[in-house]
Parts: sequence; C-alpha cells; structure tokens
Amino acid sequence: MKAKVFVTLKPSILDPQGKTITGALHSLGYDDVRDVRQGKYFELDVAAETTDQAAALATEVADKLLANPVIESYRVEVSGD
Amino acid sequence: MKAKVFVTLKPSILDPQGKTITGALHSLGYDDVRDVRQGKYFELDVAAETTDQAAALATEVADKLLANPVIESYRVEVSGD
Amino acid sequence: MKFAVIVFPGSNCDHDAHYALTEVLGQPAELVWHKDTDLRGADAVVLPGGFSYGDYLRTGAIARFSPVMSRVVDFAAAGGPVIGICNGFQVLLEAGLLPGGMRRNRTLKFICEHVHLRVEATDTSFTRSATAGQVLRVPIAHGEGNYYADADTMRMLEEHRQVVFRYTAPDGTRDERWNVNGSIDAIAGICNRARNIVGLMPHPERACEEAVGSADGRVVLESVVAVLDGHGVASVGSA
Amino acid sequence: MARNGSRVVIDRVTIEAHGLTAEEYQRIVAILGRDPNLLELGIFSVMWSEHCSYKSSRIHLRTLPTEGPRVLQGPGENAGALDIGDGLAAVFKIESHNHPSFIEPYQGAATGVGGIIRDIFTMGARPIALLDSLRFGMLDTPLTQRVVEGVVAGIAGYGNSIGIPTVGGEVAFDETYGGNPLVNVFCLGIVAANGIIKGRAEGPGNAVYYVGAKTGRDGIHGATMASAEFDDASAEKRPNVQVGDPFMEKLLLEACLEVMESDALVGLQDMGAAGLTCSSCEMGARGGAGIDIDVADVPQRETRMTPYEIMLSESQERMLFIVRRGREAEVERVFEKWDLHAVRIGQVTGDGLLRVRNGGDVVAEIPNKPLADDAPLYDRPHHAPDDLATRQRLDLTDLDLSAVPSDVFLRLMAAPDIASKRWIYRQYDHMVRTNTIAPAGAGAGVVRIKGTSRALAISVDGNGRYCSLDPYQGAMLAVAEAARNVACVGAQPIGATNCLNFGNPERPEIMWQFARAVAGIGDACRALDVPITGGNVSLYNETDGQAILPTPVIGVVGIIEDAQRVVGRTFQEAEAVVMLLGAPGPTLGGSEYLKVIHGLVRGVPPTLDLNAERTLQRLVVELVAAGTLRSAHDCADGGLAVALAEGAVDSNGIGCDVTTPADPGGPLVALFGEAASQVVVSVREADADRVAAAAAAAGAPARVLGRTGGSRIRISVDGKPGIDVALAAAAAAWSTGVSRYFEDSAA
Ligand SMILES: Nc1ncnc2c1ncn2[C@@H]1O[C@H](COP(=O)(O)OP(=O)(O)O)[C@@H](O)[C@H]1O
Ligand SMILES: [Mg+2]
Repeated sequence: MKAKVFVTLKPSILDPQGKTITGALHSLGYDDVRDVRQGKYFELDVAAETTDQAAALATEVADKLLANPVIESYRVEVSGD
Repeated sequence: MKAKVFVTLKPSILDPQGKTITGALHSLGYDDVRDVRQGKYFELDVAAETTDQAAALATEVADKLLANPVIESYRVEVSGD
Repeated sequence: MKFAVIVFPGSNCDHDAHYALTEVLGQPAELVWHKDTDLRGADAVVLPGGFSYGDYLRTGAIARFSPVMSRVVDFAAAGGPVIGICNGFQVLLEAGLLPGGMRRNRTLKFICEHVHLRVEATDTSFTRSATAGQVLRVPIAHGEGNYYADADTMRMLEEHRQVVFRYTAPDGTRDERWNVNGSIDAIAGICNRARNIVGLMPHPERACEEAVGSADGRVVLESVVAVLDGHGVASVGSA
Repeated sequence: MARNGSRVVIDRVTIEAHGLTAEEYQRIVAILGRDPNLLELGIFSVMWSEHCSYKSSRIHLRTLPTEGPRVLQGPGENAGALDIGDGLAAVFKIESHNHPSFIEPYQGAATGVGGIIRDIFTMGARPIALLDSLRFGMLDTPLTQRVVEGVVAGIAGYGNSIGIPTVGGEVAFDETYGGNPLVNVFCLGIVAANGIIKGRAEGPGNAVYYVGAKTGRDGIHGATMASAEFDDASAEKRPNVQVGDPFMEKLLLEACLEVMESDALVGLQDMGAAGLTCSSCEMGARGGAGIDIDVADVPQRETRMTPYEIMLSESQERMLFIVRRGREAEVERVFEKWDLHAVRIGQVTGDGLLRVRNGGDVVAEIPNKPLADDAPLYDRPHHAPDDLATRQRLDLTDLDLSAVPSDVFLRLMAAPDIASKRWIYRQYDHMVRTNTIAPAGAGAGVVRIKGTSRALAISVDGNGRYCSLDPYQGAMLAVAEAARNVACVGAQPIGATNCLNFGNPERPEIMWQFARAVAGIGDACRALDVPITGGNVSLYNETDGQAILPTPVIGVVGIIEDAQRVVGRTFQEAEAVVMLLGAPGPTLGGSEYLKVIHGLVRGVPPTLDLNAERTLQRLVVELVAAGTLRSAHDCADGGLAVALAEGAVDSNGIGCDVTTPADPGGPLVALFGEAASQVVVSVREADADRVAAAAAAAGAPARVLGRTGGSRIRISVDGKPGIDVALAAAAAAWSTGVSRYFEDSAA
C-alpha cells in the first residue's frame, strides 16, 4: 500500500528556502504568489492489510524518523491502491 | 488561495535519499516499509479568483522554478480554502 | 585520560579530530565505529563533523540511531564530557541531548571560511580554559548551521546560561552582519544544563595549528583535558 | 559464437545509430570473424566512441613526454603517479564532465567529481585534494547564472560531502562556453609508493566482483553522448541524466582503502563512462586475461533490464575488482562492515575473451585486447583556419587608447575573469583533512603531507583566448603558467596532467588547434621537466556548430621540501620592496584588456621563451626556500597592474606605490599588456639586494618597482602618472565582480 507523508517546518519558523523561492518568483514577476513554504514529501510503499494499519505504520515512522518534532510537523495520507 | 505542488524524481532516476532512509528504517526493524522515495513539497499562497487560475499559476511556477524537468516530475493540487 | 572519536558512516572530520587530539595535543584517542557498543573506557567523547549518512533526510537524523549512541547517552547522563562538532552537534540535537534544531543557512549555500566566535560561558567542560568574552578565529564548513529554538527554549537557554559561543565581529561585538548563517541570536554553540555536553557548528579541531590558519580552537580541546586532569573544578556531574 | 544474442538484424541504420562508420563495422566483423549481435555492437560502440577510444587524439597524445625519474605510473592506468619521497607517491589526474554539466549542471558537475575521485582511490591512494577548472558563458545571461549556480553547488555538494577539500581551481568566461560549459576536475591522492593498485585482471580462476550502487538505466549511450556534438536532439537524451550519491562513494572509498591494506585484491577499476563494459574489458586487456561475467548476477535497480542495458549502463558509484582465489570471504567482510554488498559476478579466464552471460547463456563473446586497444586510429586532416591571419593582426592605431588608466583598471578588477572567486570557493570545503596551508584564493592549492616536512602545490590553468589565436603558444603558456603558479608558492614542479577541451575534430581547423596545442604542451613540458602522467580529452564541445575556444587545461603538481616556507601572493607588510622578476615586453595580443575594454580577441599572444621561463621558476623556488620572499605572484590576465593590485586587495589595507617601465605602445600597454614569464615579489628592504644578486647570478632580469604601503594603489608609468585609486575602491570592484550576479551576494 502507498502512504504519503508531508513534512513542513512549523508555521512559526522562518523557512529560508521558501523565502528565497518567493523572492525569486517575485523577481520573475510572479507577484501573485504571495508566499511559498517548502517541505518534504515521502512516498512509502508499505506492507499492510488495511489502510488503517498503513496509516498507523506511516505515522509511527514519520514520528520517529521522517520529521523532527522540534522544528517540523507532518501529515500522513493513505490511498487504498 | 492555497496551491500545493508535489515534486518527485522521475521513476527511473536514482533516489539516494529514499534509498538511505529505507535502509535506516529496515535497521530500525520497520521491514514493512518496503521502499521510500523522497520528494519536495511546496505550499503556495496565491492571489487568484478561481481555483483554475490558481492551478494554472502554480503549474507555471512549478514548471519554471520549483521542479527540474530534467530529472523531476510534479503534480499540482488546489484546495479552495 | 582518553578520547573516543565516534565514526559514523559519512563522518569526514573524524581523522581531523583524532589528529588534533593525538598529534597536536598529545592525548590518547581512539576511533570508535558506530556499530560498537562500548566506548573503550574513554573519558571524553567527540562526535565529529562530516556528512553522516550523507546528511540525507536531515543532518544527524539517521546517525543518532547508531548502536553506539545509546552508550554516548549513558556516558553523558553520568556526566561524561561530550562534544559535538558541526555534524556531531546536529546529531546531538536530533538525539535530544541538546535543545533546538537546524535550518539551511540563510543564504541556502554551504559556507566554508574562518569566522569569529565569542566565548559566552567558561564553566563548561569545553571552555574551562578560555576567558569570558574571548574571541576565537575558527572555521565553519556547513550548509545547515542556522540554529533555531522556540521562545520557551530560548528563555531556558538564557536562564541557564547554555549559550556557549556566538558569532561576532572580529572585535567580539554582536552584529547581525557577522551572524554568518542566520542563527537565532547568533548562536554558534550551546551546552546542556549540566554543562558537560557541548555542541557547536564551527570546527575547533581545524584550528589547532597556525600552519593551517589558526590555533584558536585548541582551547576548546585543552579545556576538557584540564578538566579531566583535575586542574580547575571538574564540572562533571554538577548540575 | 554468441548464441542467445538478440535477434535484431544489424542493418545500416542500427550501425549508424551506434555512431559507428561502415569501415568501423567491417573492422568489428574482422575481429569477431562474424557479424556481431546487437549487444556486441553496443559494446564495441561505447568502447570505440571518441570518449573511450581517443581515436582522433591518440596519435597526437603519443608525442607527449611521459617519462621522468619520479614517474611511477604514466598514462594508461586510471591515474598517473609520481614519487614524492618518504616512500610515498602522489596519484593524480584531471577529467572533464562538460556535456552532462550543461544538461543538468548540479548532477553533471557532481558526478564529474565522483568519477575523478574514483580514478584516484582505485589506485589505492587516499584522495586529499580537488581542484576545478571551469568555463562558462558571460555572467550577465540568466542561463549562465543558472549553470554557474548549479555547477558550483554540484561540485560543493559532492566534494564537501565525501570530505575531500577543493583547494583551488580556476574559472573564465567567454560567449563560446554559453551553451557548452567546461567542468574539468582534478583530484590528487597519496599512497605508499609500493602500494599502488592497478586496473588489471590476472590469474584465471580469480573472482570478478561488483560492488556499489545498483545498476539502473542511467546514461545508456552516455559515453557516446559525451562525445556527440550538441544539438537540439540532445534534448531526448535528457532522461539519461545520472544522480550522484556521494554517501555511497564515501563508503566505497573507505571500504576499498581498507580492503587494499591486505593483498587480497588483484586489481580494481571504477565503472565510469561505458560502465561495466569498459571496466571489464580494460582490466582484461591490461592483464592479458579473459573475463567471464553473468549479467544476471549484477545487482539491478530496475526490473526487466536487458543484458544490453546492464552492460552499457553508466550508473554512478560502482566498482569492479578481482580477488585472489580463496580470499573472497575476508574481502566481503570488509565491504559488509561498510554496509556494502560485494557480489561475485564472474571469474578471470585464460582465453582473453570478454564473455558475457545471461543466466548462464553466453550472449556476447569478444576478445578483450582488440576491443580495448584496437579501436580505429584516425589521423584526421587538419589545417589552420582561414581567418587566422586576420585575427592575429592587431594594429594599435586602430584602437582608442586614450582611456584614463585608473578607470580601465577598475573595470578590469571587476571583470569576472579577474575578480575575486570567493563566491565560488566559499561554497567548497577547502579545509577538511586539515592539510590546506595556502589561504583560499592563492595562486596554487597547497596541501601538507602529514608525517613529512613536505607539501604539494597544485595549479590548473588554461587560456582559451591565447589558444584561439595561437594554439601552440597558448598551450605552452598554459603549461608555463600552471608551473609558475606552483613555483610562486615555493614548489618545484614535478609533473603534470592535462584535459584537452576542443570542438568537433572532424573539422580540420579544430583538429589543427588540437594538434598544435598538444605539440605546445609537449615542448613546454619537456623544457620545464614536467612529464605528463595522464589526462583526458573532451571533443565535440560545440553548440549548433559553434565551437568553444580551444581550451587545453594543464594541472601541474609541485613539491615543497619545507612546508613552513610557503608564501602567498598577498603583501605581508608595508614598506616592503616590490620587485619584478622576468623580462618586461607586454603585449595586448589576446589580452584580458582587449576582451573587456574593446570586446576583441585579436593579435598574437605573448611569446614564451622556455629557457627564460625555466630560469625564472628556479629562481623563485630558490628564493622561497631561502626565506627571502614575503609574497610572490605571477603576472597573467590584466598584466602587471592587476598582478600588483592582487597583492594588495586582500592584504587588509596594504596598498602600493610603484612605477612600471615605459612601453612604446603607451601607458595602457605598459600597465595592462600581458607578458610571459613575469613574477611580482615583495621582499624586506634588507633582502632586496640579495634578491637582485640572486637574479643576476641566475641570469633573470629583476628590477625594483617601488614599495608596499599606503591606502592607495599607485602605479605610475616610468615616473609619469598612471593608476591612482583608493585601495578600498579597487578591493570593492574586485570582491563583487562575480558575486554581484547572484542572489546571496549580500551575505
Ligand atoms: N590528454 C591526455 N594526455 C595524456 N594521457 C591521456 C590524455 N587523455 C587521456 N589520457 C590517458 O588515457 C587513459 C584513458 O583516459 P580516460 O578515458 O580519461 O580514463 P577513464 O577511463 O578513467 O575516464 C588514461 O590513462 C589517461 O591518463
Ligand atoms: Mg575511470
């Protein structure tokens, strides 16, 4: 089963990458892009019976390794296929 | 409006990060995570009337700056809120 | 006394630390493989710089799960002096042995150059022999040294005087233009409350001989030697 | 004969698609005594590509001097080796990764670094230094800015991660590189002189092992791409970009060096261009042995890969090695320690054949020697370009030479070719391993050899403008400049490597440039006693038929007996005496001044007197060894004025007040004209006479120009006013000349 994990810097934390990208976009004339925040995106291929199992596993893994709770937050999505 | 851009390495391209993360998870006993691929995730705050406008803008930006077409492919998602 | 220099896959300043300790300071030191489960009776532990596991995922994120790290945790809990340099600092953060986290440098670029550090606390295991406010010229070499801690943590760090090094101008004055990587409060290094664990982004082990540009970093390694040889009050254990 | 080979008929189209001519195909049929199958054709096509076979260049390369008392290994192995005393050898080589670096700048440059590092540690050497020689289009175009950002970040990303310091390099900018940047990377390592490992397969029955990254469909036809002239069609080749994995290579590096501590290894070679094909048949050919491998045993990253794909894949970070019979287990253990799984994929045989199996069935069978060594050799027709005479004509009276010297000076100091490269080398870890003893930005990279009193100095240099006006002189000047840079820090040049970047050799003007350049390199290396121990050729550097400037890049290695004596180019104190060693006689031919101020690449470059050059270099080395010099810097781009200013701009505040000899061409020629064989030195008052005497004794011209000190750069011409600017202004122009084109220049 496929599980997706999205990791982003906590909203309160200034994101140097996002800031630079926003600046670059504005200098390219894309002023309608008000702000950009960059995060990480993981596609996990997990062995699980149910989507709940998959979600539980992905969450545990995100918690333990994929995200650093001190500065990042994460979200897990499981698609049945 | 919020637009999300998911950037992933093209399937045939080596993903050293994903490979290393998979290895780490296995040595931590998470063998049920068969494979991990790492990508980038962008949250854009865009000024747009319609979700279509937003999607069009995000796509253009992803094409131009966020993704490297030579080795990466991307997907755009717009949530009305 | 004896040093253990931990070698993670991808460490690349392990030999530099070992050389500085043995050839320059004349101290016994041993390279300890990350899969080892004892510290060979070391009196002090160095987590060296480099790119453990390629810095993939996050700097230090994978290395902190190495078998040897649980030994390091016990050793530190017992008051043993532990220093994390650059990647080693990042490992200490990931392991929760020191508070806060790292972001990409403000410029998003890797930066390698000599910078100036002001010693903010002289009662840690690695600054005992330094003088308060002393300015050290030491190199940095990192892409992710932009230190961050939330408001509560910052309050805690101030309250317990856990900021050990700050980036400053050559004359030691605070100035955002000299905050090379954009770290919060220009923080270059911190310690734990017990003051036996120190982490810093700059490389004191690269600044132990004038021949390579500076010997200012020696005081950091000499401090722990002094502490362990019993000159000066050992901070070990004292909270 | 290959049975289960593919059934595809080998028709003209297939042969052409493999970049082979009809004659080359006939040669293959003659070697095999039959028609090849598709896999065999693919194998020949990559081995006989320009990139791997040097078919257009070899007859010229043969003329290079490759011998000398210190040469332990000349061309022919993965890298060359020189004896540096104390039982140690320096192993070094330079290699290009030009085309991939345009297609994907970050990964192209990164994998280039990975490739040359593998060439060094496959020899058993611990890599301790990298240098990069780069060429880009003009910085004011967004495309070039992106390429520069990517290439520099890619070199940093790989070198920094694996922990090998990038201690020097060079970069220049010219329109002709806009669509075809040059990324040449030099790597040097140290090994016990008696511990050099060769890329040989020997001893029938010994096991053939594969270790490292799994094989994917990376860069298939990459070897042929790397030498196929660029056009829009190259767009389709884009999916073939390879991603580097410096972490994997770091593990390979440490594991291989650990394995080599015992004698269990017979031979080792990386899988670079042409991957498994090149490494297996080259090792077999060098050892006069056969290799029998089964692609089914090759670790694969993707499913349903064909033998063709596996044999031609260029996936990075892979090694092939031969283990002595009975020693397999101990070797495997070392790799396991580093979480690497070495896999046995075959064995050495006595029949001299490259035999490829797929699950046991033979799918290809080719004799190694002819495959590796009997690629066609071409003596391609060459003649001077018709417009050469025109381009060499430079009539100063056609030029407006009335500009104010101080203004010209500031513009030159800010020109990217001359301006500070700090924005680049600040991104490189140039200190890891704590051997780097020259300050970043010095004329040569200097690394001490721990455990000895010695240090090695390295410089990489090339001048495309000179070479486009006179490839023979230009190439000699490149050798001389690299050696002079090494001499200026106090090192005696002992050997060289070269990377020859040119356009399409099928065009006679290009082939002429190549032949003349190689002749120049040979003559200069002979005269300066620096044998060529290896190198690399990169041809077809063109964009839509427009060739790059001919760019031979020379890497010279020098040795310093007393590492503590090393001097830099920067003034050390005020009131020092500034002297010019070497004969005056500057010319504007091919100069930076003409390019920057008049937009011209015209005239005849400086003529090099090899004896004068040799005398000058020996003098400088002797003076540094005696501790008489406070700074030494060679005169190159921008002439004497720029050389003097470069001693001041990062000296934190030490200006100079000097006067140059007059020149019949006028003050601009005197100040900014370029001459071969000149070095600017600063010495203590008390030593000035000694230096003059030593120069006289050596037969080298020497003259006092003036004094260091003051907060201005004052350079008068024969007493008459010339340049007079605040040091701060010069430093500002110089330090922002490159960085101002980039986002982060503020920080
Ligand atoms: N310009 C040159 N001068 C001298 N030797 C060269 C030159 N170019 C290539 N060689 C030698 O030819 C051999 C093959 O070169 P190359 O294909 O670049 O090595 P690799 O297979 O490691 O890429 C090497 O031994 C190299 O030193
Ligand atoms: Mg090679």
